[in-house]
Amino acid sequence: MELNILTICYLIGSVTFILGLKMLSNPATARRGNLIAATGMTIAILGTIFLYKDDEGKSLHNYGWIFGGIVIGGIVGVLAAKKVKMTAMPEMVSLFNGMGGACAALISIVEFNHLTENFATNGWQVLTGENLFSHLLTIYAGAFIGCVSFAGSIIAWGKLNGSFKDLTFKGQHILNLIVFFLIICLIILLLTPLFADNYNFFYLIPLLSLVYGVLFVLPIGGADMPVVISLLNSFTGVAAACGGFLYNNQVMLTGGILVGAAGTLLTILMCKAMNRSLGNVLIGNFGGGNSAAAQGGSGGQYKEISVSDAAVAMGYARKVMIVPGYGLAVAQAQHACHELEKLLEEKDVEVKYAIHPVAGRMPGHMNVLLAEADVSYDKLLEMEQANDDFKTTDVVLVLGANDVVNPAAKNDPSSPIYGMPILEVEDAKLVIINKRSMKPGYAGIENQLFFQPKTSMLFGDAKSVLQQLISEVKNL
Amino acid sequence: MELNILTICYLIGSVTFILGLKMLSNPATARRGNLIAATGMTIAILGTIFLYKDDEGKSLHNYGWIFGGIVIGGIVGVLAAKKVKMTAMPEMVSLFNGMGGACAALISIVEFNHLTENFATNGWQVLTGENLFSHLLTIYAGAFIGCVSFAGSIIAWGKLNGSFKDLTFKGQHILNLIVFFLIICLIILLLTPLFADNYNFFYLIPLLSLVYGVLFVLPIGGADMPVVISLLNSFTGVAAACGGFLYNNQVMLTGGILVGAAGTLLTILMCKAMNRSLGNVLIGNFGGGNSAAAQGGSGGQYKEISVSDAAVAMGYARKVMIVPGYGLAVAQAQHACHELEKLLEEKDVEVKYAIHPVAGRMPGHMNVLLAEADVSYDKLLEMEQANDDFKTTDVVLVLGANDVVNPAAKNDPSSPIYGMPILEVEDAKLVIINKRSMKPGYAGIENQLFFQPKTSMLFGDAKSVLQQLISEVKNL
Amino acid sequence: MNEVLSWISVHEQYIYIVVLMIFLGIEVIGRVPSVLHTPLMSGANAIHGVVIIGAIIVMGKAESDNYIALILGFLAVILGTLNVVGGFVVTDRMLEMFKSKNKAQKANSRKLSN
Amino acid sequence: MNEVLSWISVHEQYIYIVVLMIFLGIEVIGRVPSVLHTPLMSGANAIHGVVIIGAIIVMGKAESDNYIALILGFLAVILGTLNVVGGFVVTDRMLEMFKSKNKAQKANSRKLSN
Ligand SMILES: NC(=O)c1ccc[n+]([C@@H]2O[C@H](COP(=O)([O-])OP(=O)(O)OC[C@H]3O[C@@H](n4cnc5c(N)ncnc54)[C@H](OP(=O)(O)O)[C@@H]3O)[C@@H](O)[C@H]2O)c1
Ligand SMILES: NC(=O)c1ccc[n+]([C@@H]2O[C@H](COP(=O)([O-])OP(=O)(O)OC[C@H]3O[C@@H](n4cnc5c(N)ncnc54)[C@H](OP(=O)(O)O)[C@@H]3O)[C@@H](O)[C@H]2O)c1
Repeated sequence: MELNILTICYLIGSVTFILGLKMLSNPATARRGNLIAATGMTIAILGTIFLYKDDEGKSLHNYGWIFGGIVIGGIVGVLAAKKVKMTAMPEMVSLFNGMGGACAALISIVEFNHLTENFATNGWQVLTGENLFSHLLTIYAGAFIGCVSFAGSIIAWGKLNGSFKDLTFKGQHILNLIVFFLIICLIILLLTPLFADNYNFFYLIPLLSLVYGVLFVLPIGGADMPVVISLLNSFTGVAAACGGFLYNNQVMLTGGILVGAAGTLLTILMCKAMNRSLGNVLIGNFGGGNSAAAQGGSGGQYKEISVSDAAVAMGYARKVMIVPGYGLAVAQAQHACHELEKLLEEKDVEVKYAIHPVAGRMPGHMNVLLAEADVSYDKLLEMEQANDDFKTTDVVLVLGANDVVNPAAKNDPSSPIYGMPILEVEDAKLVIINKRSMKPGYAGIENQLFFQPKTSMLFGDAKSVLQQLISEVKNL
Repeated sequence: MELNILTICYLIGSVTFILGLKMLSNPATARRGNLIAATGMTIAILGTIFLYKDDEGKSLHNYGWIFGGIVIGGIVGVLAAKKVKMTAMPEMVSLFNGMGGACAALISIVEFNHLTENFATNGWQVLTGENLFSHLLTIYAGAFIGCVSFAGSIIAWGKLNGSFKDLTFKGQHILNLIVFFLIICLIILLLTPLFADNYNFFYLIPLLSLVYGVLFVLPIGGADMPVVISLLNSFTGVAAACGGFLYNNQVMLTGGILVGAAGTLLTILMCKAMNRSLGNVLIGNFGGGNSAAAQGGSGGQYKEISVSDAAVAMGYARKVMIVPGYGLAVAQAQHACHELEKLLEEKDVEVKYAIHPVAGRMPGHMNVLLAEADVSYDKLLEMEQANDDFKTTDVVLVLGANDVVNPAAKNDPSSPIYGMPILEVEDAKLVIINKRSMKPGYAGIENQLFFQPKTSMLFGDAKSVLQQLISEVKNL
Repeated sequence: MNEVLSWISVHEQYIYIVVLMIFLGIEVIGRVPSVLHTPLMSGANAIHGVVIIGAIIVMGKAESDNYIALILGFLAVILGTLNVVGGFVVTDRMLEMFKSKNKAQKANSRKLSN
Repeated sequence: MNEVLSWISVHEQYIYIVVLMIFLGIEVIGRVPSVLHTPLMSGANAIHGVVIIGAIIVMGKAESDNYIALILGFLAVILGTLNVVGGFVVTDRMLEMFKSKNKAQKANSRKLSN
């Protein structure tokens, strides 16, 4: 009876996961989708705690430990999730993802222990033939994938918050391949002839997997971490599915596979939005290192503009468009930006923001950033809309954006970003670009826009430049 | 071993069905999708014939009968499908759908016979408890749904090719409900206490289901048949899934459910495209009967135009847009239409067709019709595009279309078609409307367009009017 | 009630397959343009012809002296084949009509993306 | 080879569920706009926290003298809970940022449809 109800709980869980994910992919329903999935998860968890019975019909025990763990994890989780800064979200997701991976790996380890004890006391007859084979395979796979996901996520987290630097050395990819190969060999070796004397080799699997996870993420540029996290996310999904297979548990199986598949597609979509391939991101030969940066500065003549001239140009314009980019985010200048906007609006200047989908370092970065500074949504134009509006714009103020306004994406088929849709700021009458130097951005390539007659450079940190602009505009 | 390969065949089948259906819903891949699904089906069928083993490990026999049936069915199917006229496609689909339903029902009947024989010789122990319950339920459901689908499809087919007329009488819906209720009672009655003496009641299920199928479709207007066929299509899918459950056969189960779900959604989408609800179609109180037709003719003053004036107007225009509708299809005037188009083009008049998605009586009707007359695709404008183009059009020639150009859909919230997107022909300089009378079209409502100053009526059968126009244009 | 519950439990995986399939059926045709409604209906019609597999099994298991089973089974095989073969052929013919259309569309979208 | 085949056959329904789930995963997020990539990633992250169910089972089955299982299981429960709870809360916070956006969008589309 209880088991039957549990089955239904699990079915509800699986269905809510599918519905939730579906709703999450649509802006209008996303938040409700998250809630629905969370509800389904709660039902599945509570069902397991109270209704689960093992093969021999015994209920679970150790309720103290279980609730203890849930309370601790819950409190820490809520606090961490509530306290984190908006722009540090990807780090947080990465950390949580690592926890899931570690959890899957731990389950595999405990189950392996359990199995070996059983062998020691009861001999081979416990599990035979096919069953043993798939049982072992899922244990190994869970340990492998879970550990890679855990280690990789921790490194990704460290890179994003600046604790780890990119590390590239010669032969790195070959080393990775060797470690990967070792793990696979180990798994194959341990699959069939399992005896008391080779039990302990098993522990090499999680160990090597941890090493592999670290090696896998280390060479990838810090700016590519959102993509890597999404990939590791789908790995953890597969690890969870292994658990589902192990316990014959449909909700784990379906939930895990769902995330595995959706995560993989999402990773690919993310790469596409930046006009890159997944391979390109993983090999890590673009971005991060800014290796092509050296070529910068040789593009021709550019002209500078003073802060007061810029303030005059904007103060007397009819329509100003602000293009925020990664530089605005690092300078944490969103509040100053909003202040300038309000000031200009008081002077009857129409101010809008042009939001490129991959401006910044994570999808939706600019929306989140500006929402944090209370910029009203009506002012945020999506790319297509903005591109129509530039034609009637007097002044464009580019704040720490670079690649997303690089005309090479349209004109230069040899450019690595060729084909990426961009914000066509040249259509406006005047373009003012704020950055600290002539150095290139994320893609490490030069920007011809800076050398065009319409363009003026306004060097300096985004925040301090904005503050100067504010005081100048006030004095107009 | 063979069974294992069969499992893989079935897996391939299921996957190709999903892929095929997915590709079918995109114009660029639709044809390939159909081929892929057909390939998967072939694999699943051949696999069954050669690899299937029943629970006792026996292969199939009666190969002569099996191949005989397949050859006969195959030849007849190919010939029928190849010979049918393009515009009679929905009839054909309906007929094929009915065959599938009948097939499912026959399977259920044979299996029931089999079961009763088993009971007679071996007594109750053959199948007990849960198993018997679900076994019987699927047999009954298969017989019920299959027969409804069969009878309904045959009626739909007859209505489309004109053999049956719409039949409405008072209390029809109540009669339907009673029959439905009877069937359900019978099923419940026969579910648990099954004894030799009530075996024969089973045969009432298919019988009553046939009656229900007939009653269900009879009152629905002939023009709504595409929607009904789509609904019956999804019924047959469910009947096939019952078979899958009966034989523990995954490919039947998945294929059937897939069609059941997709067919239901498709039915709803079809209704939406006509701005109706499914309930509205099934109750059949609109369309078909044209009951509101009486109100026609009281809309005000309209003016007529002579064929020669129409020919002059078109021959000296720069741009003519043709709006084809249901009347063009019944008059089989597509070839004459194409001829007129070529003639006008020779006179340097630009001619385009404005295609409304639900013009005619089945989705895509106009595309199929004009493609048959070799009208090149470049000339067919979709609704949005056409609505932009009307502004620069000199003459619009509406050929047997009515509802799809009715401005009430835009202006009159009380109109039954309010909200349906229409072709905005009034934007053109002159509108010539060809139909046989002032009678309304499918929705049975009047069209204010006919009374507008820009509009002139050109009465007559579409084909003969087009032929007259052709000879007049030649003489210009 | 209890029986229904245990029935659900016994057929858990079946129920999962059915539920997932329903979702898939709905997702897969979510955004079909209305000109494709008829071919899609026809293609789906061909797919449920998979019921022919049941007919083949019925036929193939029938004892050679069981004339009812033989005749009904034979009929079922014929009808099932009609559904499958006719369905796919008719769909293909319909889609042939749209062929030129696709080419033109592709050309168009290529033009746009340049 | 033979073993693999029979393994497939034995786990037929599992394999179906896995395959269907893969299709669904892909279909379901097919057309996500890129601003939603981060919240979607985060939501998916929370969903794979379902692995906590495995941790609860491990924990609940551990004998009270098996300290390794107890400790590792306890750790697993904590980590799993972190993943689930943190994941959903973080996602909700992110989506809160987009709230005003949706309202505005709805208003816009209402304007358009009139
Ligand atoms: N959104 C995503 O999901 C995502 C994820 C990964 C990668 N990416 C990639 O990131 C790029 C985003 O384009 P983007 O235009 O936003 O950024 P970008 O091309 O990386 O350019 C940012 C610019 O900001 C300037 N900057 C840095 N710190 C600054 C400060 N404190 N004050 C003022 N300026 C500062 C830098 O120039 P100086 O050093 O001269 O100041 C730099 O050129 C794209 O290539 C995209 O593909 C996006
Ligand atoms: N496409 C689909 O999937 C589908 C399916 C079911 C229903 N529908 C519905 O069908 C309607 C389609 O609109 P529509 O504008 O194409 O057709 P319509 O509104 O039904 O109008 C057709 C007109 O053609 C005229 N006509 C009939 N025979 C003719 C002939 N031989 N020569 C010249 N004219 C002739 C009729 O007027 P006279 O009698 O005065 O000649 C009639 O007013 C919509 O309401 C739609 O919702 C569509």
